[in-house]
Amino acid sequence: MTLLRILLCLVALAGVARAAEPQAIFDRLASTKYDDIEAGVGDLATSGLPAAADALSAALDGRLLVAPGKPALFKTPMGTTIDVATNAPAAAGADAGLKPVRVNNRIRRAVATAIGTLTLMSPDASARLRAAESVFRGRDPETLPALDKALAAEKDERVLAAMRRAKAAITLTTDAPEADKVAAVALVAERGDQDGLVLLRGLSETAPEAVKSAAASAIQAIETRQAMLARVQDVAYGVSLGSVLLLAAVGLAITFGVMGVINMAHGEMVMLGAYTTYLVQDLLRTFAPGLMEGSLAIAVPAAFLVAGAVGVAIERLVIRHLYGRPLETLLATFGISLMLQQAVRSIFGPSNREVSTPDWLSGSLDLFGLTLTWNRVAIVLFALAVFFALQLVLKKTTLGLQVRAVTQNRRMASSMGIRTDRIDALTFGLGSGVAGMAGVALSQIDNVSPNLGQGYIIDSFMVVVFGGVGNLWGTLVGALTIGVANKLLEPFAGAVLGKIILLVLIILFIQKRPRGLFALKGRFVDA
Amino acid sequence: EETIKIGILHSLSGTMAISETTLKDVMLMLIEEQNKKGGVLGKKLQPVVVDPASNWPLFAEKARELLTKEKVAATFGCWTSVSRKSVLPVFEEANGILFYPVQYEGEESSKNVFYTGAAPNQQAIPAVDYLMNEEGVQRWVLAGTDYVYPRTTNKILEAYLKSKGVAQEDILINYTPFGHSDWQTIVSEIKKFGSSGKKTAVVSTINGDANVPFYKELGNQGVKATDIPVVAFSVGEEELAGLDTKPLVGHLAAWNYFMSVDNEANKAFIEKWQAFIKNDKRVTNDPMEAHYIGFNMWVKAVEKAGTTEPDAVIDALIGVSVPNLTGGYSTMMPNHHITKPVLIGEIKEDGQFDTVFETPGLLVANEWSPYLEGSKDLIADWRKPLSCGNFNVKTGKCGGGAKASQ
Amino acid sequence: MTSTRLIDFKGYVFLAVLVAAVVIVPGLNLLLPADNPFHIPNYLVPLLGKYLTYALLALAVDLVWGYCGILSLGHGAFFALGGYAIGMHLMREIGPRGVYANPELPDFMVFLNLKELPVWWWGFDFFPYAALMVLLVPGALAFVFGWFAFRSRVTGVYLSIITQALTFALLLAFFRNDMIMGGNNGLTDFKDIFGIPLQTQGMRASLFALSALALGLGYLLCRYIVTSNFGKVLVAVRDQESRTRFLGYKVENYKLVVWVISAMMAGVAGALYVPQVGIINPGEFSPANSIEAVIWVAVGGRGTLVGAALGAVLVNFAKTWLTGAFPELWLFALGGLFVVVTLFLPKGIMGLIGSMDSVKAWTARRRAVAKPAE
Amino acid sequence: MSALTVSDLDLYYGAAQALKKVSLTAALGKVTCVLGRNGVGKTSLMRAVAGVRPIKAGSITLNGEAIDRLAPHERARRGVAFVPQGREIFPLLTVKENLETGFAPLKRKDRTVPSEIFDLFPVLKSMLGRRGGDLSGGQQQQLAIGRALTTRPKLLILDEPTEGIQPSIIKDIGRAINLLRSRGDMAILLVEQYVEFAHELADEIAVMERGEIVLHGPKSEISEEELRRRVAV
Amino acid sequence: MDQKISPELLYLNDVSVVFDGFRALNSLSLTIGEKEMRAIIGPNGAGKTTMMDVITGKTRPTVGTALFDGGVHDLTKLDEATIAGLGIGRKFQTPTVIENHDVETNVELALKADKGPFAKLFSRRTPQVQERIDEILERVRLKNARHRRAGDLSHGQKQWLEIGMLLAQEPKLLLVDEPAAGMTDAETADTAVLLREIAETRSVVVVEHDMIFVRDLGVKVTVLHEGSVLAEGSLDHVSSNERVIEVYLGR
Ligand SMILES: Nc1ncnc2c1ncn2[C@@H]1O[C@H](COP(=O)(O)OP(=O)(O)OP(=O)(O)O)[C@@H](O)[C@H]1O
Ligand SMILES: Nc1ncnc2c1ncn2[C@@H]1O[C@H](COP(=O)(O)OP(=O)(O)OP(=O)(O)O)[C@@H](O)[C@H]1O
Ligand SMILES: NC(N)=O
Ligand SMILES: [Mg+2]
Ligand SMILES: [Mg+2]
Repeated sequence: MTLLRILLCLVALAGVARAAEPQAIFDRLASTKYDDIEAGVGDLATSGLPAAADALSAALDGRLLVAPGKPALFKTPMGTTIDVATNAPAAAGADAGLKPVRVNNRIRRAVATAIGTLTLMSPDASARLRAAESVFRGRDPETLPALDKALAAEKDERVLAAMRRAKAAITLTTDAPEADKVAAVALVAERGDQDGLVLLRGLSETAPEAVKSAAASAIQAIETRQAMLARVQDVAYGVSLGSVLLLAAVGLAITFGVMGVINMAHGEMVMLGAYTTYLVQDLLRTFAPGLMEGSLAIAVPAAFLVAGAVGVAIERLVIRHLYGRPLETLLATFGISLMLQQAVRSIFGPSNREVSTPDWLSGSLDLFGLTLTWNRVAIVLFALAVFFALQLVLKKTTLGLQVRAVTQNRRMASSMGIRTDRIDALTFGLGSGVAGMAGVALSQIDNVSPNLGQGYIIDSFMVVVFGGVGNLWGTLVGALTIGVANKLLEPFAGAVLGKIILLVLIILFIQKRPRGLFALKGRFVDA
Repeated sequence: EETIKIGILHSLSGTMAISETTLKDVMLMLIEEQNKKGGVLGKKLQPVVVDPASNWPLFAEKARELLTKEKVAATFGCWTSVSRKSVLPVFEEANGILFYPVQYEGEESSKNVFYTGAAPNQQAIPAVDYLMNEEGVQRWVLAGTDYVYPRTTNKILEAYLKSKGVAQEDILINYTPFGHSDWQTIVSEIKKFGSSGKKTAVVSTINGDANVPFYKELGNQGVKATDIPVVAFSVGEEELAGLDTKPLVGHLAAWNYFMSVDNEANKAFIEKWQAFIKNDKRVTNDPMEAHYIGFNMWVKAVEKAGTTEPDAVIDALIGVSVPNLTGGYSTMMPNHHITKPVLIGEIKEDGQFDTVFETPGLLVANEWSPYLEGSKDLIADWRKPLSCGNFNVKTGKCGGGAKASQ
Repeated sequence: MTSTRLIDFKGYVFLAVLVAAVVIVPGLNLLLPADNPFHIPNYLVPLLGKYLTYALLALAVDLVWGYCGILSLGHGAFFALGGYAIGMHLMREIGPRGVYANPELPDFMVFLNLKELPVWWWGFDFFPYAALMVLLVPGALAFVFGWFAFRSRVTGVYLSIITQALTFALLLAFFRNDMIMGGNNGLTDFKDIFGIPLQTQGMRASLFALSALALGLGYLLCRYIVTSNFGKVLVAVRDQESRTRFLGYKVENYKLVVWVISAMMAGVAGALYVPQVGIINPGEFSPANSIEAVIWVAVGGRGTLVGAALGAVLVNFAKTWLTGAFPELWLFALGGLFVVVTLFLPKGIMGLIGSMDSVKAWTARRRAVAKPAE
Repeated sequence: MSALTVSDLDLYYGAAQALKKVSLTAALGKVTCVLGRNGVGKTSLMRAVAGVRPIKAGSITLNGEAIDRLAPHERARRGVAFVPQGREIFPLLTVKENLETGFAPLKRKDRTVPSEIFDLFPVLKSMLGRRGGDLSGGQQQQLAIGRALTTRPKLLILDEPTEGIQPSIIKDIGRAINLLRSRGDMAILLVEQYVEFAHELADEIAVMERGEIVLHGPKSEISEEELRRRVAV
Repeated sequence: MDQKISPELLYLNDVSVVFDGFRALNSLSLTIGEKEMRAIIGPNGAGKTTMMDVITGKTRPTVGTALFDGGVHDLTKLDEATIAGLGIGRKFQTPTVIENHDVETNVELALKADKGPFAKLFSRRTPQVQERIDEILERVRLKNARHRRAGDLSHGQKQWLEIGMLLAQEPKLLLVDEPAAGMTDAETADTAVLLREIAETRSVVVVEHDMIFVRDLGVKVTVLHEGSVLAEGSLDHVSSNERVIEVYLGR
């Protein structure tokens, strides 16, 4: 092994004398030193080999195979093996003894820049846009000739603008005339985002005064904009956190808020929903991989049914014996919560399960510089949808009226002809089912583990109580208020202190409004 | 038939069950295997499993039960530092033997504890070196869960970075509570901090449950490893198994072992593990290796001492050398910590790590950090005649009553 | 309805058991040789002592919950504060025996680069001061909290949830190293108290006896309260708070008095707990711990005092036993126990002891439920 | 022909017996009035018939069908409506919603609030949106009666319906009961303390004492004088 | 305000209570003198109970004055317990007793005494207290039920218990909301006797819908309607008032 290393070093040393010979490039790529590999990537990009671009992107996935002294090969995504030097299929078995090029983040960056240069002339406009972007990031003066050529040929306005900015970025690193640089600063500043800032802030100390002052004012402008955005962003984060809280709490607003069951097993219903998502994805992966993108759409009703069914079972077996003894529901549901956690732990194991995010929910939406991740946006919308659907069920259907009648006076409701046991089971099932749906959403942003529920139970009770027990609107407003307050505090106080402050604020607030935000008023309240 | 009892003190329920249950299983496997080889000193080993349920005082209670009721010859257990701190007095009082398999903050050396996880210099510092040298990082975010291990590690790192000329304004320290799940603000802060024009990296001592939402948020906000790499000390294969790793490719972790390490010993270990747990998808990780090493060391020491009597075994353990799973040998040093290689890996799409750097040799643990004021003059050496976990080389005295040999 | 005698039959039995425990447990532990079948092994003594401190905490919870209807989901906070107060004393007792051998500062302070003792640590080297703080710190917190909450008429779940918020906030605060209270690791590695090592069997036996004594006194105090006219008002407050006001009772004052007493009892329980388990850390503030304390009371029988103590001991004994005997299944057993108790023993274990008809009561209730709603 | 037949009813609260071998009938188109001093078991009897309290022994039949094993909601579906003592309004439901709880045993097409309820108790109409719990005591009593009528009962149980109601409305209630009786499709079981009112309305009278019926017969056989004597202290 | 600015025991002036726009009391003015008994009648929803809520501190008036004891105490600023302590006792429309205490204890809790927590902490039931309880239970005919759980009483028994509790309080002013509801005619008459006895030494405000009972009381009657006074005078006087007949008595 040591022998091999020495050998490799020798080969690498030999390659230092920069040669554009393909074999020398391949030998560099075969080195174990990232310095050599990085150089090899640059060489390959400028080598003019027709296969260079494909070979480079193959390198990112470990499909570019090299060994010192041997011709480099790459595998296409279809699996055919191509000789880099000739861009023709390689002989069978030619890959014996070859190893993938070592990549780390540095190499990945180098490859991205290199590919960028190579695809500047791609017929696909979006590829050219991406290329311009990576040239912007790479800022490698060696790409300038290629960029100039591309600029001359470019027709698309957007790509053109991007290329100009890329050129400006490079200009700033070269010793171009002062005027060019000042113009370049203006172009870069156009972006107005953090990448622009990176570039401008990174301008060397030795840059001419005029350039520096232009950059300084550009930085100033971008920063002001960013600072303003930051506040808006905080509120957006708060709304997003608030919706997570809302989702987690809204089921509890039914089982606890409406039915009066101190439901310590609520978190476990959320957890069951998350595990249902995992199961749905697992089944789809094996039986219908084509439907994976729609896994969440399947998981939502599935989770509702699973958690709802468990809820109905709990209600029928345990809770129904406890009406009129609300405090004892605490004890029983606590016991149920322990059992459910352990059951899931026994079945699925104690560790996290992987729930993947469909592509349509990955990534983020850029709204005037505001970054909103798609899954968060989706959660906000989902939470609101669940909320209003529930509101509709409770306010506009017979079920809703009967639920409220039963919880206010079970005996009288029965005398009125309401089938209280059915209503109880349905209501508890509904609350549990909604908690299950929350689990689907939470599986996108949190651990899917047996402890998932424990992480939300305290917050959920806090939200329901803060908002005012028995009032769904209170839960909505409570969740959003706590979410936004939390996110506004966090940048100043830090996450830990912020949370402490928030808890103290809640305690103080309850002194002012002892029955929560949306307190029930009226003579019956403490009659 | 006479047996030798081995205590297994890992949480099987509560928040830590996620990490610790695996360690219980790996111990059962190691014991079963040893028994197949005929046990130790001609006696079979008998595992005694208890569940301290992620509850720190319960750890102490269970430790006492293992030591005084079950009379175990050695115990393998604990994950969090607080659980170790909780059982430490019990082990010292009852003169038991504890093998602690997790990377920790150092600043401790007990006669009765053998630390098979990494001390800060065996994990954190090489990782920072790598980022500085390989990626040219100049600006650092030290993000951690708000407790002692991250705080200590970050303190050491801060001192280290400053000694390397990093300016105060190029270091951002951020703490979050256990189980923190909303990372929006912090990730965007990291992005902002990383937009200064200097290459920025995140050193994460975020622990446990909080990691999954943290990485999910990183992925969603598009923080790519090529822009702002994150190097973590508490994220291993087991944690990645619960994550969609596609968006995380290239982020790093520093450990002393990766499942992807390519050698015969490791391959055999993985095979045995997957057969034992009856699941060919189960991964292995660093603390598992630590238990593997610790257990083999114990076996060897008992055989050397010819008895399981604690004092004899404790003495015999020092200097014991056993193969680790990365292709070398680890040795129990007089400070009760072991020698380890440091591996830096980048996350791959399949949830494994691609080793991008490995220290050329094995590192000896600095249980007392040279970067901290109070401890830079301390050393631990449990060989006679010093027999001291915190010997002050300046004053020439062994501090701390219970820590000194009694 | 509670019987009005200060000590009723159950009380005599309870106190007798405690007295017996004080004699028997240390006696069998210290006097008999280890191989004697009646020898109580060393590890059991602090374990049983711990149960007794939990029982005292349960009494405190039962006093406010069972008799005054205040469901505290934050009593663990008072317990922990009492524990921290004594823990601070024990830390100071370590003196120069810490790992950094600093005569003045506990190890974690050396480690945090502190040069001198923070103000709030002053005086804790002096035992009477620490002992006073065991009562005063939880008492003062309870007073301030209760003063506002009861005056604002925060009741029911609203009160429960803000007590939970209180303990949760303290949990996070004590986690922070900046609090200089030992952060997540808390205070540990204690050496001795009054110069006597904590690890000696004599010390353990004494702590056990002291816990039993505290539990006995706590019980008598609670009995005194609930059998006095004050106790009758408490029950009235619990059942018909508003009506009680119209009878001329300032409900908030009643609640405040009983709340502060209860918090102090919890503080004493915590103070006795810490030297026996050897560690106090922020985990004790976790809301789950407080909920557990409520569960003990419910299991034993709310509003029965003896039941609360019994519940605490039984649940914790079950936990000790099950986590060792069935490490992988014990949550099923414990969770199942809770469900079964609620379903079959509506008045907890004391209900079972109180009347053997509970099975009959259960069937009757089942019928009542199965048929007409009640 | 009696719509309701109660025979040999025993009812206990714990160990205390509240009803002892109580038998009673109530016929369609008739008002059967139960009187008695405080605590003699009138309410207990009504609860037993409505099904909110389990009985120990005896039988209850409605139009020939045994209903004593049925849950209250099933009795409601068979036409039993209950106006309990103490009103038991749903405090957080509005007046309208309180009335609509009476829809539960009805077919979908019948689910309307009979307009006669508002003729009888005009105040309810003006307070449809107010929460039941906010109403005054008398208003709640009116609501409770209205709510029972919404179910179109065959057996209407009224436990002291005039309690807390202003004189003019008591008169209205009397007129309403007369009207309902005159329709002939409903049996009315009425508990009353107010002898004059009871005697005026009743067709049949039952007097209770310590859990037992001590006097039972048509009004014509029982003078108001005797009644007064029976229920005196 | 040491000086008694008004000879009246209870002085309500221009009191209005508005709930979400609904005026339950509308500029109500009313005075009750020492040892006066007053009957208050009026349609359901007229505001009779709300008026009692205002006097006992349960409801704060939107505007208006409510003074007690010759103007010494401003009732709108005091809480329920303090007002009760001043000597205003109340029987609720729907009987409310301490359900989980026995009948005896209910009376005991109501007894006039120092009601501070420390006083109660150091006191137990004395023979004198027991005597007083017995006396009251005798009067409300609940002696046989003395050890029963108050929650288990029948409706009428609870009414009596509440009256007993009111007696125990020995208040200067008794507010009695519908005492006869759910009582037999004989009991109603007895209640009237009891109230007349009480009124010899204290002031009493009685709300009732039972005209026979009101007649038995033989006192000045105030008719409330829509939150204010509609008529005042002897029963005969008010019952001949056309408006009173129209809105309240009926034809
Ligand atoms: N829930 C209960 N638990 C125990 N005993 C009860 C309960 N309800 C009523 N009782 C008792 O049963 C007996 C009958 O009560 P019931 O309510 O039927 O009387 P009533 O004739 O309706 O009296 P009233 O005229 O006062 O309403 C009374 O002695 C009462 O105390
Ligand atoms: N909290 C409230 N919100 C809305 N309306 C209310 C509230 N409290 C009382 N009201 C209304 O105020 C009016 C007065 O009620 P109050 O109970 O004082 O009447 P009352 O004179 O006692 O009647 P009754 O003779 O029926 O007992 C009623 O119309 C009632 O509906
Ligand atoms: N030691 C740790 N990772 O807590
Ligand atoms: Mg009745
Ligand atoms: Mg009224």
